Amino acid sequence: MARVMLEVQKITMKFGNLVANDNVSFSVNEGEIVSLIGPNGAGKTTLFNCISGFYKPFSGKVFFEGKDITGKPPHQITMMGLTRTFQIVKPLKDMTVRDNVLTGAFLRSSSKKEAERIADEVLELTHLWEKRNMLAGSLTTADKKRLEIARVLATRPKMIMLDEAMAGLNQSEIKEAMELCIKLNRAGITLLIVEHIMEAIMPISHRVIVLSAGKKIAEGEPAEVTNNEEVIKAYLGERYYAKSKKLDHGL
Amino acid sequence: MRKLLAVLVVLLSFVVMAQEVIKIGAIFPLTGAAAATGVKIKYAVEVAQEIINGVYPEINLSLAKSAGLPNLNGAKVQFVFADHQGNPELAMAEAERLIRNEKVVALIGCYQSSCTKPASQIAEKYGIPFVAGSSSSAALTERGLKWFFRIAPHDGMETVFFFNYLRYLNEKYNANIKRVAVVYIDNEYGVHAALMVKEKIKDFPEFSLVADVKYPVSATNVDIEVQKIKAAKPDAIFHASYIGDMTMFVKKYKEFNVVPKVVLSYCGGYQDPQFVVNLGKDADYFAGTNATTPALFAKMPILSKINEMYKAKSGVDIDGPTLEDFASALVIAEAINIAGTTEPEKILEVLKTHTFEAPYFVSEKIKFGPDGQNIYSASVMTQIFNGVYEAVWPEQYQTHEPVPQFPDWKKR
Amino acid sequence: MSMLAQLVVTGVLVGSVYSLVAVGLTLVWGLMDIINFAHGDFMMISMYTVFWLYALLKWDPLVSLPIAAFVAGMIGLLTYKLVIKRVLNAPGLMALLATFGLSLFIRNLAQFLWSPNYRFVGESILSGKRLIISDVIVGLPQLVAALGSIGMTLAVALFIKKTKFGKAIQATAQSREIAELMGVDTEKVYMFTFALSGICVGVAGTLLSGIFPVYPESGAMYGLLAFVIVALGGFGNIWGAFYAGIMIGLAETIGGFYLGTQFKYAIAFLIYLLVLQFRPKGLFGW
Amino acid sequence: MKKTPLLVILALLLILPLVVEDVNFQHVMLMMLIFAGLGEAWNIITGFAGQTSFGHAAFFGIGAYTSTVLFYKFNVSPWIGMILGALFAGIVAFLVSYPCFRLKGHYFAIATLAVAEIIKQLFVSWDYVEGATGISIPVVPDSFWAMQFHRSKIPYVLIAYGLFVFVLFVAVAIERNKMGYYLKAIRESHEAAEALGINTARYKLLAMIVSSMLTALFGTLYAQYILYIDPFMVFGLDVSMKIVLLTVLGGLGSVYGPIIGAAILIPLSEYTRTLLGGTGKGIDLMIYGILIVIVVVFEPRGILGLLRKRSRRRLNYGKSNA
Repeated sequence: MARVMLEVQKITMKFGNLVANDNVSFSVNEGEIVSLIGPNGAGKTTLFNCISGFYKPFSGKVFFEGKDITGKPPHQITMMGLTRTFQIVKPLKDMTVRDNVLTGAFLRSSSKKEAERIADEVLELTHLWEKRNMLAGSLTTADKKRLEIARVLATRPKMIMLDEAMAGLNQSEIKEAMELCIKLNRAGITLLIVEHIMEAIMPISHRVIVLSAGKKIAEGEPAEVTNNEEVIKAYLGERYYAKSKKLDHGL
Repeated sequence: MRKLLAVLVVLLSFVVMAQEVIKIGAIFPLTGAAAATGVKIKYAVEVAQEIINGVYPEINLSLAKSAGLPNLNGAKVQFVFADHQGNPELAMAEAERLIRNEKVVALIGCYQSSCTKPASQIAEKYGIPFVAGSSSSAALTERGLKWFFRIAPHDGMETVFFFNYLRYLNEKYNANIKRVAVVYIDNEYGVHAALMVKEKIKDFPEFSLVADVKYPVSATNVDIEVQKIKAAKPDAIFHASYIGDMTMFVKKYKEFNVVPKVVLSYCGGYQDPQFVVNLGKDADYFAGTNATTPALFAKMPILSKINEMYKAKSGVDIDGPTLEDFASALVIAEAINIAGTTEPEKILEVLKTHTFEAPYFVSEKIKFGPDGQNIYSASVMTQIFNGVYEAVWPEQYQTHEPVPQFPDWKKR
Repeated sequence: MSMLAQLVVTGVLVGSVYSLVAVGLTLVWGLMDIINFAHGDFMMISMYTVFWLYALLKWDPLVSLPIAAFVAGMIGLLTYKLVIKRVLNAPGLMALLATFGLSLFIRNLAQFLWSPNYRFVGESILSGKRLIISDVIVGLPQLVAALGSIGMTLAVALFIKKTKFGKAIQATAQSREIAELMGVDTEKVYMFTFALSGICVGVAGTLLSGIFPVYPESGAMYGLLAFVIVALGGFGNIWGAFYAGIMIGLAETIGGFYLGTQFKYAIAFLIYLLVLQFRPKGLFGW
Repeated sequence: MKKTPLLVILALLLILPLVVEDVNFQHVMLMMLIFAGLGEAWNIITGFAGQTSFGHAAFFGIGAYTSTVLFYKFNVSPWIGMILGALFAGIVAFLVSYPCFRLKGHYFAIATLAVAEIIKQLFVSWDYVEGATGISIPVVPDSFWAMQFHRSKIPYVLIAYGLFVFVLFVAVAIERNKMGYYLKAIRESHEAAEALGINTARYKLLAMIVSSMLTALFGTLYAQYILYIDPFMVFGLDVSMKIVLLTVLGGLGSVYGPIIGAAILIPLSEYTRTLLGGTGKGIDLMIYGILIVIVVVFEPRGILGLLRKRSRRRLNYGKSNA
């Protein structure tokens, strides 16, 4: 049995009267790729924010490598080795691609030389080396998404949470992104992925967790989950929607 | 041939000497919040320059009768104006620039005492005379500066003058004034005046200070200030305010029906003729020290002539502070003339010892004490009646009897 | 007790004029995220308009009101056309720099044209009149200024909420791109909003001209207070600016009376800091 | 190679006031150095970290008052006063940071303005430091210890130059190292910075403290140079805005920005005033104002943007195509 990396216990999050997460529990083991899926408004991003420290959950607890991280500020959580990307990319626009990654690399080394070494390594790994001197603001959407990943990679995380890292990408870009995920996983990084594009994540995920209306409605291997009746019920319309949306962006 | 050339050279050098221009720096707030006063002063100094450089036989002043300075071969005087915007840094920088680059031989200025302080410090450093006209902070002449002179009575003298006037009203008119309030702007000018009130009132035990109302610079309204004053029920109010705030105060006094017996103003907003223009009959019965008043023009022909020239430029009658800065221009020019040279030490000697003629002041003369303060107070107490600043005290200058009682605002 | 009542009344009257100055500022600030440093100077120009119409033609300020509002509105419009338009997409504080330069220019132009003298509109229908309710004295000029301010704020709020153009303004404030996709001529929206902001402050200037001296620096302190009020109310929130203005007026009078009149603005600034500890995006901001 | 322009500028700033003997020019250079230095200091919190401060006059004033009061009351050398002033400024920055940093964007900017105005009013009303009357610094013969030089402005210029170089050095050191990257990340996106493990609160606080301490240093020099201070001149909004404007004009977030901005704005305001200020019609400020507007309208990225336009284009697109 693999070691538990992340454990989410009974997270509930409310905004006023709106319950975004309702008593959600799950865990992610070391070395796993776990996907978190669900229709729009299911509370995936809110859950991410609760885990990564951007929100303080209303109730419930989050453990990372056995340590309670509930309500800790995001930077401390990142420091411990759990980091995330954002659904709406947040490139450091007025800085170059390399400086973006370098900023992440400084977490593990205050020496600029060493940080630069880490950054360049990551740039190679993520195929951004060629674009290292461009301003992050001038990148394409796909490259911005890749930069999000590159930047957090430079912080030398044990586990990354990807928030819709593939939304808005075309087929070949999605394929590249999938490959990157596998590559990272092989390098020993645990992944928790929020994604709409089932075709992309089903093949690479070890396990899938389904949220609907703030509640966890299913959990299991991809094949299991896709056959789960409740999931199909909650999700079917949404899936087609996702497909059409994907087409739009693909153009 | 050679002789002719020599003569020509001599002649030419005479011409050059005759046309030599003596520059005097004049630093005033020509822009910014105090620009209204600064610009008026500029007109007055320009009038002084015209009088010095031109021939005005009808003005009985030694410098008016000849063109330029007679003892320096008729050299012309030029006042070089600089703007300090009410900022001490600029006053200091401009003083230094005028001395070093414009080669001025003396300085006048700066209206606001906070600007006069650093500017006169520079004059001290370069060993050049500085004659302040209207800056009234007593602190200026307490610094022990060698090169600094001031014409206006300082706020300490004004305060004593105020209390003596109140005493006079009590004795002569049974005014029964006891309760004094001091209302002042929260800057160097106002705070220092208030300090003087608190200090000098000890010598006048029949009066008590019942309110001390300080309001911020650039106030948008003075509602609560007036309510505080009203609550204190003063018989006399001392004001250290500028024209804008002073006008707002009067409007509020009327609105809240504040009826003291006398309101006395330090050299500031009250003296500005705009006070009467803005307030009309509401300005009546306010009083304050003033170096001059149009009511005196009839008695003082020279002043009247100066005012004529000034009014042609500015459109208003000359007021006290402006006349004081006008005097500073004339005094420094006369000192240079008497010294017969622009050598600073010689000018300084004259400033220290000479008694200057000043027929435009009620005191008619100016003489500086060892601290550089003019020992002849140039001020009279004025009070406004029907829009005219009348001289009410001391009695020998009186153009109108004082009225130590505000009529009810409704009965005006 | 009657003193406190008087202070409250005074505070509300003083504050409502602040409100009107701030409402104009918040419109522009909320819509374009632009700090208009020259806002107070627009007000000064409208005060001069009123003054000259009074001095030369003996017009009562209330009669000149539409003209003064129009003049200030036009200045707002021109400011947009000539300056703001070109710095809309410039980084951060560039627009602030431009409006600062403009403010300096307007102030000194006023001095150049009209001298730095302090002027007053001496006589008007309202001047010197007052109401006395038990012990509380209310100056009619202030009362009219306050009522005018409330009326104007109400009109602007209704305009934004009810009219089609107002909705276009709201949409543009949310997102320029989306508004454009929806067919809104955002250029026109910006221009008009700047003009509307000018009109607000023009009305404020008119109402103030009877109680505050007219001189080139007239707008300076009102402009500064308006910044704080707009932020206190929440950027872009009209009613926020209105209530924040009243609040600052009350803080100034009551705080100033009991703690020392020289502190009245310091108290207003302190109120801002305190309130925002609990509502970091202003009273009405989210 | 990148260092060359900076070194040339530094050399020019040093040589010019020494060679040109005109006092007014030296004064302009002195003010330029002071305000360029203030701009550099302000740039750390606003240009790098993106937290707009409209209240830096508070720290400038604290620097000016600390050394002045110590010298005036206790005859303590302004050099010691300068260090203590920086310390006090740092402490005040620490204290006001807590309430201010809870606020974001313009709310923060207005908060800093409010803090500075409150501090100004406290000094105006504080009798121990002479309140509104201000303090005339006692004049003593030329002395390094007393930081007073009456025979020549050169020592003041040299001190200003020294302070400026020091501040520039600090700014460059910050920009080129971890802290600079972290501050810029905070400026670009608070959330992204947090996700990268950056303790945003701590770094903003650190930037604020460093910035305020550096600002205070110039306050002391300014007071010793003018020999008179009052709360309005050192705590005034004018001072804060001057720092903001010249840095923005030059180019926000770059160490060159404040130098360029000060080199344009300070001589422009000084020379328009000396040439036209005597008219009493405000012509100088009209010209000054309209020139600012024109510069902004025609070059909305700041002067530095104009200079960089070409090289930036090469940097961005040229290399990616290669």
